[in-house]
Formats: sequence, structure tokens, C-alpha cells
Amino acid sequence: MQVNGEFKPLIVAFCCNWCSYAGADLAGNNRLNYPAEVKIIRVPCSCRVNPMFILRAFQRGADGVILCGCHPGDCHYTSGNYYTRRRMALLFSMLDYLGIEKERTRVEWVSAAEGAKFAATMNDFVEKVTALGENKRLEDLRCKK
Amino acid sequence: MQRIGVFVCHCGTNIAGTIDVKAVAEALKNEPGVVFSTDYQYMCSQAGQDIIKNAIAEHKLTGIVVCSCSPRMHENTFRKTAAAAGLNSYMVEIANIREQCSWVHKEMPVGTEKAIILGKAAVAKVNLNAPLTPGESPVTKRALVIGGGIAGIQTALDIADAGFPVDIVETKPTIGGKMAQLDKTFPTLDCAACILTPKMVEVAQHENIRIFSYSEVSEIKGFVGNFDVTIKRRARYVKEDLCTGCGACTEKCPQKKVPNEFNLGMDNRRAIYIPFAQAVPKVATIDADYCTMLKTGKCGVCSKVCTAGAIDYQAKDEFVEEKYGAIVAATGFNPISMDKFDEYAYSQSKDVITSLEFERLTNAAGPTAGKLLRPSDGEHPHTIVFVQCVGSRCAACAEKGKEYCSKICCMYTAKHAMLTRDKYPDTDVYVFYIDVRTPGKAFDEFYRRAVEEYGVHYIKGMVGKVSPEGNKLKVQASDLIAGKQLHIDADLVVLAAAIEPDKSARPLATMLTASMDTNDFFTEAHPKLRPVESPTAGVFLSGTCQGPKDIPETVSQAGAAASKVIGLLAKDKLTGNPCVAHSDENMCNGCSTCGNVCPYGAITYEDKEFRMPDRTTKMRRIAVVNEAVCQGCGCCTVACMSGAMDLKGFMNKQIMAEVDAICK
Amino acid sequence: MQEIKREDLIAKAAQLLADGTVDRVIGWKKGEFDYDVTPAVFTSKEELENEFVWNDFCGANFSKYLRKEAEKTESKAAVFLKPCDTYSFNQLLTEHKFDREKVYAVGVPCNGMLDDSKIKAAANGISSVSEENGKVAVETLYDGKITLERNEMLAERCVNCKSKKHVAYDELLGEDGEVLDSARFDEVAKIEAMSADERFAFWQNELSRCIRCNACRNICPACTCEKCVFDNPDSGVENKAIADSFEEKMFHIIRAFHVVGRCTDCGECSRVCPQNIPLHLLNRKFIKDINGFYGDYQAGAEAGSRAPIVDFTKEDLEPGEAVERGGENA
Amino acid sequence: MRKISLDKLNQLFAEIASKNSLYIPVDTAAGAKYEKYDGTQTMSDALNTTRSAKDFFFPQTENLVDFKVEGKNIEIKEPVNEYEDFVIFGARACDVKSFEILDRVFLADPVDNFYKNRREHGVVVSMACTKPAETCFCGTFGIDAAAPAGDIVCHKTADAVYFDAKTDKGAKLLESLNALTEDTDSAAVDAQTAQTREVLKKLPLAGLDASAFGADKTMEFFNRPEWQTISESCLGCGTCTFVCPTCQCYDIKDFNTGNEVKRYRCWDSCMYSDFTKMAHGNIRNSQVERFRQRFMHKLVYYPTNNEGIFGCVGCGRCMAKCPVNMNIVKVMRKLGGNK
Repeated sequence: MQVNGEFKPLIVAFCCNWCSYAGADLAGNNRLNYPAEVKIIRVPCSCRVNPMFILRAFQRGADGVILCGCHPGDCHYTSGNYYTRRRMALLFSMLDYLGIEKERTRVEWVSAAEGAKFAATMNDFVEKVTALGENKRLEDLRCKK
Repeated sequence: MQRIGVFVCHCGTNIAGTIDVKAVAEALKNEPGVVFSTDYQYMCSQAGQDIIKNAIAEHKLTGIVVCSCSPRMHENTFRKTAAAAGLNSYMVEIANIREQCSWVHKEMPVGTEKAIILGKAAVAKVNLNAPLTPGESPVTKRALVIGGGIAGIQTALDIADAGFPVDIVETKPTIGGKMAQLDKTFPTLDCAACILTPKMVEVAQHENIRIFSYSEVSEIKGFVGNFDVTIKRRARYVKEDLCTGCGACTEKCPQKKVPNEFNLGMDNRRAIYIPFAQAVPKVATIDADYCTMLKTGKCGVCSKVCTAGAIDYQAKDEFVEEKYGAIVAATGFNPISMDKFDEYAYSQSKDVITSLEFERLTNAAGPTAGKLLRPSDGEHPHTIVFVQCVGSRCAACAEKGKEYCSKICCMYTAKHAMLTRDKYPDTDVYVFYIDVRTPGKAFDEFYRRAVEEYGVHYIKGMVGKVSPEGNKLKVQASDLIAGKQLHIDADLVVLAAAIEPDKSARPLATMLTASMDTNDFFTEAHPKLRPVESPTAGVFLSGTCQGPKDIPETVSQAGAAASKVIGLLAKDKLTGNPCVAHSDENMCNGCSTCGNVCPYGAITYEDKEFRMPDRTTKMRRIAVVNEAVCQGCGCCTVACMSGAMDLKGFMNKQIMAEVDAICK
Repeated sequence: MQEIKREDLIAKAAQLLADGTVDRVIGWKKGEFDYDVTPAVFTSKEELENEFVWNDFCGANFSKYLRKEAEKTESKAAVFLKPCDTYSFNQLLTEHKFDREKVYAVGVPCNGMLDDSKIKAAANGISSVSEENGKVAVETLYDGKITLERNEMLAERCVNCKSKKHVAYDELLGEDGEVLDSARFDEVAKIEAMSADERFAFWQNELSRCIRCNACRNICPACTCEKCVFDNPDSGVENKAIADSFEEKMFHIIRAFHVVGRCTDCGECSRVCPQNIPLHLLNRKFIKDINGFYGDYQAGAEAGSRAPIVDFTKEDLEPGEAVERGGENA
Repeated sequence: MRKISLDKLNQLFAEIASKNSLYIPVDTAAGAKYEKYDGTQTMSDALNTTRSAKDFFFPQTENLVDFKVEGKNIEIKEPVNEYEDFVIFGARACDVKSFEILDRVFLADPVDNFYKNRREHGVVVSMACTKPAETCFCGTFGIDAAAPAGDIVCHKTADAVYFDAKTDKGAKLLESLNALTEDTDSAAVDAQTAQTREVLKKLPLAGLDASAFGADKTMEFFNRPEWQTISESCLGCGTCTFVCPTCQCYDIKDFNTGNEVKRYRCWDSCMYSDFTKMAHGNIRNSQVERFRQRFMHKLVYYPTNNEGIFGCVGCGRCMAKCPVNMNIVKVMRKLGGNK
């Protein structure tokens, strides 16, 4: 999205309820800034995130999608994030194979104690996606404003 | 179409300081479904909650969105508010405009714009929400403890003391487990039997405890609060209710050459036997593999000498079916086999023994009546070499041993060394170790005493080879600190064998749908926060089946498991989390992919007859989610290709609506 | 040319019908032209003798028919399976897609099947196709007889055949073969070696031809949903036609993702695509990645095996690493 | 009749393209397809394009109307309906005939304005066939591949292309090209036509006879038991309908972009299980019913409603593209007594 001639990416962040969403809350508690372009969707576990949601976000105009979950081994549901890790490794590799910029998707493990990591991750991700510019390769022209 | 009310909280200046809350309330008014939108200083206050309650009544709201702090903070508060006003609590969604907006963005226009978008996402979700009611299931107020070692005993006693009936299933003829075989216990050196046997008696006498000894679990069905378990009672050919445990039969039995497993085969017992004097139940058992009567039909001595008439050669295995509300796995451990460690000559010399065998050799009730004598010639050993970590921390040799630390060996070896030096000061004792690990109350002091007061030779380094020569064992080892090779002529070599989960644990885990790690230890529901629960609801873990532990740790974990069981059994009904997976049977194709990823074994499959549109019927395999077991992670929803599996409260449609609203 | 003769297959089918082992046989039926073969169900020896065909064009995988027949009656149906078909057969069993007791599987060796579109590209107006000294002889309306090298006319999936071994059968005709060391991932590696822009251009060109006819899905042995997400208005991704180029990517990514760990690489999707989109290159990318990331896994090699996508180890590589590796994981 | 030598054909294309959008068949790795002429392509000699030419008048998806939702108001936005003039070059006799079949559906009352608009803006330049394929059976439906219809009819020989305008639209276009073409007699064309007709007689499907089918035969064919067996192999995909030049069914769907709703139509296939799904469910619940529908429509229902004209043009695309080689020829053989 262009705001006053400046490109502002739209970032969808899926955060698991138990670790990463709490990590994002902690970033808030500690007043650690990150760009408002990041919009968080709460899911019970990172393994709830269907590849269809990610594609949907790109279709509707997202420029980057990031998935945050508990660190491997710390999943509230014991193994959910292990499945996330395999699913997303394969999906992201496929997107890369189709020529979609690999910096547009990311998985990051953020614990409930890692408010600083959450903010830093978001800052970094927004910066990388901003550098890429608008999502052209997975856009749906019908959804353009 | 929903009738949605939006309530924007100022949170004092926490939100209102960086977000134009009035603008947010105004912007959300125009969203589809929204019929009321307002803002207030503190929505979570009584006055704020009243605003919500009044609006629900006045505007006939079917759903509400609260734009406020994190749902982790007040979602429950607002759910209760909604319920108090007659609205289903799951018709509430929170837009987190504090922690994830006002507190992280500094400029008012930026914060306001984002808050509106987060509000829109919440509205979009509520538009698709449906009222959810948590399921309820009754709880059978009886617990099953599988394994009758110290872990199972402690768990059973604690549960029984709380007033709930408990059954213990033990594969051996007696409870007691490994602890009954030990001599002294570290770090206080009190005798194992002295502290264990009173507990065993307590179990036997407890009105709330039944012991199924010489038995095993053969089938488990059901789920938390409602397990149906079949227990196989192996034929012991002695009527438990008649046998007085007098022992006459065990003295008269002519079959004397049966290796005594209780003493690890270091002496013999009869074909009819009571494992040890304090066995519970104190009932004889006929070993069908050795009994002449059972094998050839000719003998019957025990029957003749039994004045109680308890012998029954016709006995058959029996199956008992019982219902339980909770199951505790306490299947314990075994030392690993020494077959793959032939460098230590275990198979070549009787004088190379394991630490557990050493326990029996020093135990007053053991084969040598407590005298430390060489198994080969009954001589008193003068030089003893203890080898640590045999099969433990075996990263490079995973084929042979275990990668993990067995945790108890450092301490019991220090105990063995110390006791030996105490009783037989003329004995030279060497301990070869990789590291000495002694965390624990009074543990390191204990080890230091062995070194400093008792003069045990601790040598950092591994034993490379043990070769029997004459009546000596040539021990070749390296001293890593001195940097030299050592050659010791030992009389006895004691191997601290790694411990591994009992072999019965794996099939049991399958029956319980409880997960295990690669070493066959049961996996806990959370390594830190739920260490005594299995991920499978209603299944708890006690003792070494979860990981290597010493006795104090085992007992405390056993108590913790018991308290979890008591907490469960104290409830009359279990109220589930309504945000559980649900499979649409019309779309499910029964491929079983979802069951593969479910960490809780909550998904089963059944064949169901369907009416087809062309008026025929068809049997189809479909997935069924047990809502009492499902924890709502949603892993199955992604594994499901057809989208038949969805998660209530976080449906595909709802999440996509949030995505759409955010990306609009 | 196939080792096993048509007559042998007919004899076997007739015997199974005669001795009551089965009451119907799934096989190939001859059509208008030599290359025109349709899967069909045969119930009598006469039918078999008149219409059964076994030649270089019997490529069709019978999975869909097998499932349909196994549901029909209580009696058994016989099915002829080429080596590649047996992998689909096992995969269907893994997913409880048919009752094994209802099927009598007869393995038939395969020398590779010909691609009629390759022949059509080389010959105009085909009146007949036959075998002549190991070559493909085509009688044409305009250019007389044309002789083509058999190897050059083989279907892509047969050129890169992964296995001549039957992994499931009740009975095997002829000799069983071996699992082959195929070069099936070379094409994938070639695409991986391109720059992201080239890859995007390549796939944009390929996928833009999609007409969403669903042939790839409907022939796919792994596509067994009662209702496909793309047909289900409630799924959120339903679409009937490609109204925007995003949707062609969406459809093909999701289609391939849904068969991850389940696709046996039978190649039917590419064979049937009326627009010649190399769909197998999407499936093979996933297979190659699975092999590279999690160790070799061949769907269907063993009935009941657990696919890597529904499994994990604690040491799995991170998605970021997976992407960085790109094509270097072979 | 006008002619142009082959080496000047691209000049002619450039001339047409300078005033109208020109579409010519071009060879690609995936078969011939129509592409907009940009001065770089050369015309394909392939017998036919993989996809039919119906896309020009009845595209696979077409926007009908947009709804803009602003707050709680809905604004209706009519689509812009001005199409540019365009020329399709090289359509074969079968595809040209398909336009007539589509016309009878879309231009009959109620007129489909989207179709009508495109039809009025398009000029069809057809190309006579010289080397029909074994899958061709247009003759069965009375189509002469050697003498197609069209606004302008072309014949291509070894060295030249001959043009004959058949309609006013065609005459106007041809006239505008007079500077590049020269007047000629029809000798070369007649010779080619005669030769092609000889070839047509020898085609493997030349004897295929549709006379058993036609108007008012519904009761004769509807309940025939053969439908069951021949439909067994059908996978229920939409390939035949989507490559078919005469299939005209479509579905109307809404797509919510988040900002507005786009109502569009897209091709549908009677082979799909949700075809014509209504509130109560589906009309045709089994594949045999759906399979029967498609062929009954082509061979019986369409002729019944259209003075005996068949709904198939014998282009052979379905024969070439069906994943399992089940097609209308096999249906006609089985049900129509054709051997």
C-alpha cells in the first residue's frame, strides 16, 4: 500500500495463543515498538494455520505473512509446532520454487517471555518486506483498491 | 445476520492516549452486523460491564466485540459479562488494541487506523461465531495404577487416602518393584526394605486399594473420566483368598533348580514360590514353566502339604473388566542388557556383575546373606572396580546403549563404594567415571564422603577392557587426568548399567494413546508445566516410566501424579473446552490423516451408513472426535484435505474472515 | 512392446471369471484408434476376447475404477496393475480407500507406455500405430508410413520410471522388476537452478494455460475427498474457473499440497492435462523436498506407512533453512 | 476472390492489426493457440487450436456487474460494455459452425448482451482444412471442412492465401486490404477443395452417421441401458466441455474482494456433480445421468430445439483430450447403431 508516496507493507502475523501471542503482549507491556503494519491474528497453535490462510492473505493484499509459535519442544499441545515446521518448510519451499520472493514468508518461534524478540522480529520482517516492495506475484488484481 | 455491539475501552489513557477511541467506535458502527457501538473509560469495571449488559438487552445483541486489552487479560471477564446478560460466552471476541496496538505505536493516527482494522477483524469473526456449549462427561471415581513399584505404591496410597478406590496392576507376583531388591538407599543409607515394606503392608491393608498382582492390562478403551479397562489375571495356580503364605509348599516343592529372578538368577528357588519374605500379597505362585505337576501331571506335593487347600492346578487366566476415571502409568525401569558390552566380559566371568546384582550380594536377604562374596568362588574380593555409565550417555554408540544419563548411577555407585569400604576396609575400591553428577539434597556431600572419608579411588576415565585371567579380572583403563593407562587386577567388576523403560511401557502407551519419546519413556503433557500428566487427558505419569529418577524424586512425582488424579476424581462431571475439533461426516473421507497428527488420540474412526443423493446407501469410514479428549490445537484441521475437520471457535471461515478484514 | 501378451492377460482374466475368484475384471478396452484405450469393466470371456486390449497405450491408472468397483458388490473384482499402479494401490490401502478383500490384483510387467501426443506431434492423420522391430510404425493419411524410435515416444513418466517392481499384488504375471534409479528429479533441479524471476516466468507461463477442467484432480489416485475444497462454497477457496491469475496458483499449490506425502508420482495429472501443464513437476518438487529434508520416502511403497507430512522429528530443519537450501538438498 | 502471396501474409496481418485486434493461431510447446498478433508471430499450420475459438465470444470468465459496499449502502456498478473490434484469423470450419450453434442460444430471446456485443465486434476469417486428422468428423454433421463459413473464407495453398468475403463485415475488411491483395479466379481454390474432399472421404470416421439421432428422439434414447456401461469410465471432469466449441453452460458466481462484490459468470460443466445445484439439491445425482445429459444435449435436445441442427461440430477435441478416451463418437457408435 502506498501512503504519501511511501510504500507501507501489509503484514499478517499468525500467533499461537500460548507463546507468541503472549510474547506480543509482552512486547506491548514493555512498550517495545514495531510497525503498525503488523496485524496479529490469534490462533490456538501454529499448527492451526492452514496454507490456505497464508495464500488468502496474499490474495487479499498482504505483502508478507509471518507465523509465530512456541519454540520446538515447548508447544502447549506438545507437538503442534513440529507439524507446523514441516508443513511450512514444504510450503515455503514450494512458493520459492514458483518464484515467489522467499522473504515474504517466515516462521519464527517466539516464547511468552520473548517480547523483545517479538518486536525485533517484526521490525526486521517489515524492513525486509518493505525492501521487496509490493506483492505482485501472489496478488489478485480483483482485490486491488 | 448477527446483531453486534462494539465496546471500545479507553483503559484510562492506556488506550485512549494513543488511539482516538471515539473514532474507532464510530468507524466500526458501519461494519456489517454492527448495530451498536460505544466507548467507555474502563470496560472491565463494573460500570463498564453494565454498559455491555444493558446494550445486550436493549439492542438484542447476538454478539459483542470488545476493543480493549489482550484477551489473555479479560476475555474471561467479558465472557462472564455476556453470560450474565444471557448471551452465549463464545459470542464474544476481543480486539487487542492495548498490548498489540496502543502500547506499541506512538502516533495517534497510526494507532487509530490499526485499532479500527483490528476491530473490523473481530467484527468479521463474530459475524461467523456460533454459540458454543462445553460438553460434559461423568467421571468414574476409581483410579488404576499400572505398576506396583515405589512409584505406583505411593500414588495408590495418596489417592486411596483421599477416599477414592484404586486398583494396582502388577505383573510380578508381588508389589515392591525394584526398590524391594535394593539394599541401602542413598544418601541416608537407611535400608530399602525397612522403609518400603511398611508401605507395602499399608497398601495391602488399605480398604480403598485392590492389588491385581501377577496381572497385566490387556485392553483400554474410553477416555478421561471414562476408561474401560480389561485386566488379565494370569493363572498362579494358588487361590489367593485361601493361601495363608505359610510357605510350607515352597519348602517341600521337589523342583529346586529354578533361577531366582528376585536375586537376578544368582541363586535358585522352587517351582512354587513366594518371591521374598515380605511379599504383598503374601501368596505363593506356581511357575508353570518349571512345575512338574503342570508339565507332566505327576507330583502334586504342594497340594498335599497345603493345609489351606489353596492349590488349584486347573486354574486359568481370568479377565477382569473395570471402569476407571484416571489411569496412572508407573511401569518403571530395568537395567539394560549387557549383551552388547562384551568388552567388560560380563558374559565371560561370573565376577563381572551389574550394580543391581551387587545390591543383592550385599543384601542380608540376598544369595550370600549379605556377605560380599565373589559369585565365582565365594571368596571375599579385595579389589573392586566400579565402571560408571555403562550404556548411559552413549551418544556415539547409540546402537549399544542410550544417549541419556541414567541419573541414579553416580549416587548408587558412591553408596556401593562407601558401604564396601565401611564393611571391608581391606578392600581397594576404584570408580571409573566420565563425570560425577550429584545434584540433589545432600548428594554431593555424600559423594565427597566416599572420596574423602572412605578413600574410594575415583578416576576420571573409562575402562577399555576387562579380561578374565585365572581368578583375576585384568582391567585396562585410562586415567584422563593423569594422562596414563592403568592396569588393575580386580577381583570383582561392577557395571553401572544404564536403565531403560520397562518393555511393557510401549504396548501400554499404544493402548493409552499416550505418546512416548524415542527412548520409550512416556512424554509429559508439558516438560515444565505439566510434568506428571501425559498429553492424553486422564493419563498420568509416575516414576521412572517418564524418565530416570531416584527414589526421593520418584516419590514426589508419584505424589504429584496422585494429586492430579484426586483433582480429577473429585469432580462429578468434566466440563470440556468447547473450542474443539469437529468433523463434518458428510465431507470426511476417513483417510485417517487427522488421527496421525492428533497428540491426544482424540480421533477414532467408524463405519457409518450414508444415504446417497441417488437414493442408494453407502458405508463409509468417518472420523469421530471425542470432545472430552480433544484439547483444541487444530492440528487435524490442516491435515484434513477436504476441510471436513474444523475447529470450533477458530473455524477456517472465521480465520479467513479475519484475514480478509485485515487485508481489506 | 510389452512382454506379456494380450492373450495371457485375457486367459488370466477368463480363468479368474471361470473359477469364480472374481465376477468382473477391470481392464482396458479398445476404441476407435490404436492409441485410443478406455478403462472398462469386463464380465465375460467373449467381452474380453472382443474388446480387451493390452498394448503400449494402456497407461491409465485404475485407482478411481478400483474404488468404485470395490464398493459396488460383495463379490471380488480383478484388476490389472502395472508396477506404478501398485504404488497407488498401496496408498489407497493406507488411507482405507477400499476393502482389500474385494479386489484380486494381478500384477503385469510394463515396458513403458507411449505418449499419443508425442506421436501425434510427429505424424499427421494417424490411421494405425503398430510395433515393428522395436520401433513404432505409424501409418498416416498424408505421409505414408513413418517409423519412430520407441524411446522417444515414451511418456515422460515412463522415461523417468521410478520402479518396475510391483509392491502389491495377489498374483504376478511374468517377471517382477526392480526399483529404478530414475532421473525424475532432474527437471525439478533444472527449475530450482533458475533465478526466482525465471522460475516465476516459467510457472506463470505454464499455469496460465490452466482451464480448471479438473482432469488432473479427477484422475488423481490421491484425490479422494468426498467434496473437494475447490467445489465447496463453504471452504473459502472454492472457484470454478480461473477468474484471476492468482487463482491458478492457488489451485495448483493447494492441489499439490494436499497430496504431499500421498502422491506416488504416477504422473497421471500431467498425462491428462489438456493444456499440457507439467503438473508432475509440482508434485515432484514436494517429493524431492521430502527426500532431501526428511529422508527418502516413497508414498505407496508400503501400505500403512506414515507420510513425513504427518510425522516429525525434534531435529527437523526450519522453514527458513528449507527455503535457503532451495535445490541443494538432493 | 482476392489472393496474397504467402511471403506477404505478415504484411497483411500487420495491416489488420493496425486497425483492429488480430488473433492468429500460433504454435506453442503446448499446441496451437490463438494469440494477439504483435508483429512477431507466424501463423500456425496446425490443424486446430487446443482450445476452441468460442472463447472470443464466450470467454471462460466474464464480469457481469460489481457491487460496491460502503458502510451499509450498496452501490451497483454496471460493467463497461464497449469492446474493441477484433479479427479472428484462421478459424476452421468446425469452429465457425460452432458460432452458429452458440448464436442460437445466446442471441435467441432473451438476448445475451455480453455475447451479442462481442459477436458484433468480431470478424471471423476462416481457413479451409487441407489435412484433416483422424479424429475429425465434421462431415457427420454436414460441415464441409474444405469450404467453411465465416465473414471471410480463406484457402491456403503452397504459395498463397485466397480470400473470399461472405458477409458485409467480411467484404468491408477485405476491401480495406485491397492494397496488399490482388484479384484472382477460383481455380486454385477449387482444385484444393476437390482434393480435400477426397481426403475427407477416406477419414476413419467418415462413415460416422448421426441420422439415428436428432430432434424429438428423447424417449427413444433416454432410458437406453447402454448409458450405464458407457458412462462407467467417465471421471466427471470438465475437460470435454471446456475444450468443446459448442458447450455453452455457465454458472454465475459472486466474488467478494473485501471492497466490492464482483458478480461474474464462468463456464460450467454438466459433468460436474454440483451442476445446476439448487436449494433442494442436484437434478442429476449420478454420473450416468450427467454423462447422458451431455450427449443427449448434443445429439437430441439441441436438435429438438433448433430445427434438427446437432449440437456437435465434429472437431474431435474431446476425442483427443478426454483423460480416459471416452467421447461422443463412442456414444454414437454404441447407441446409434454405428459400426
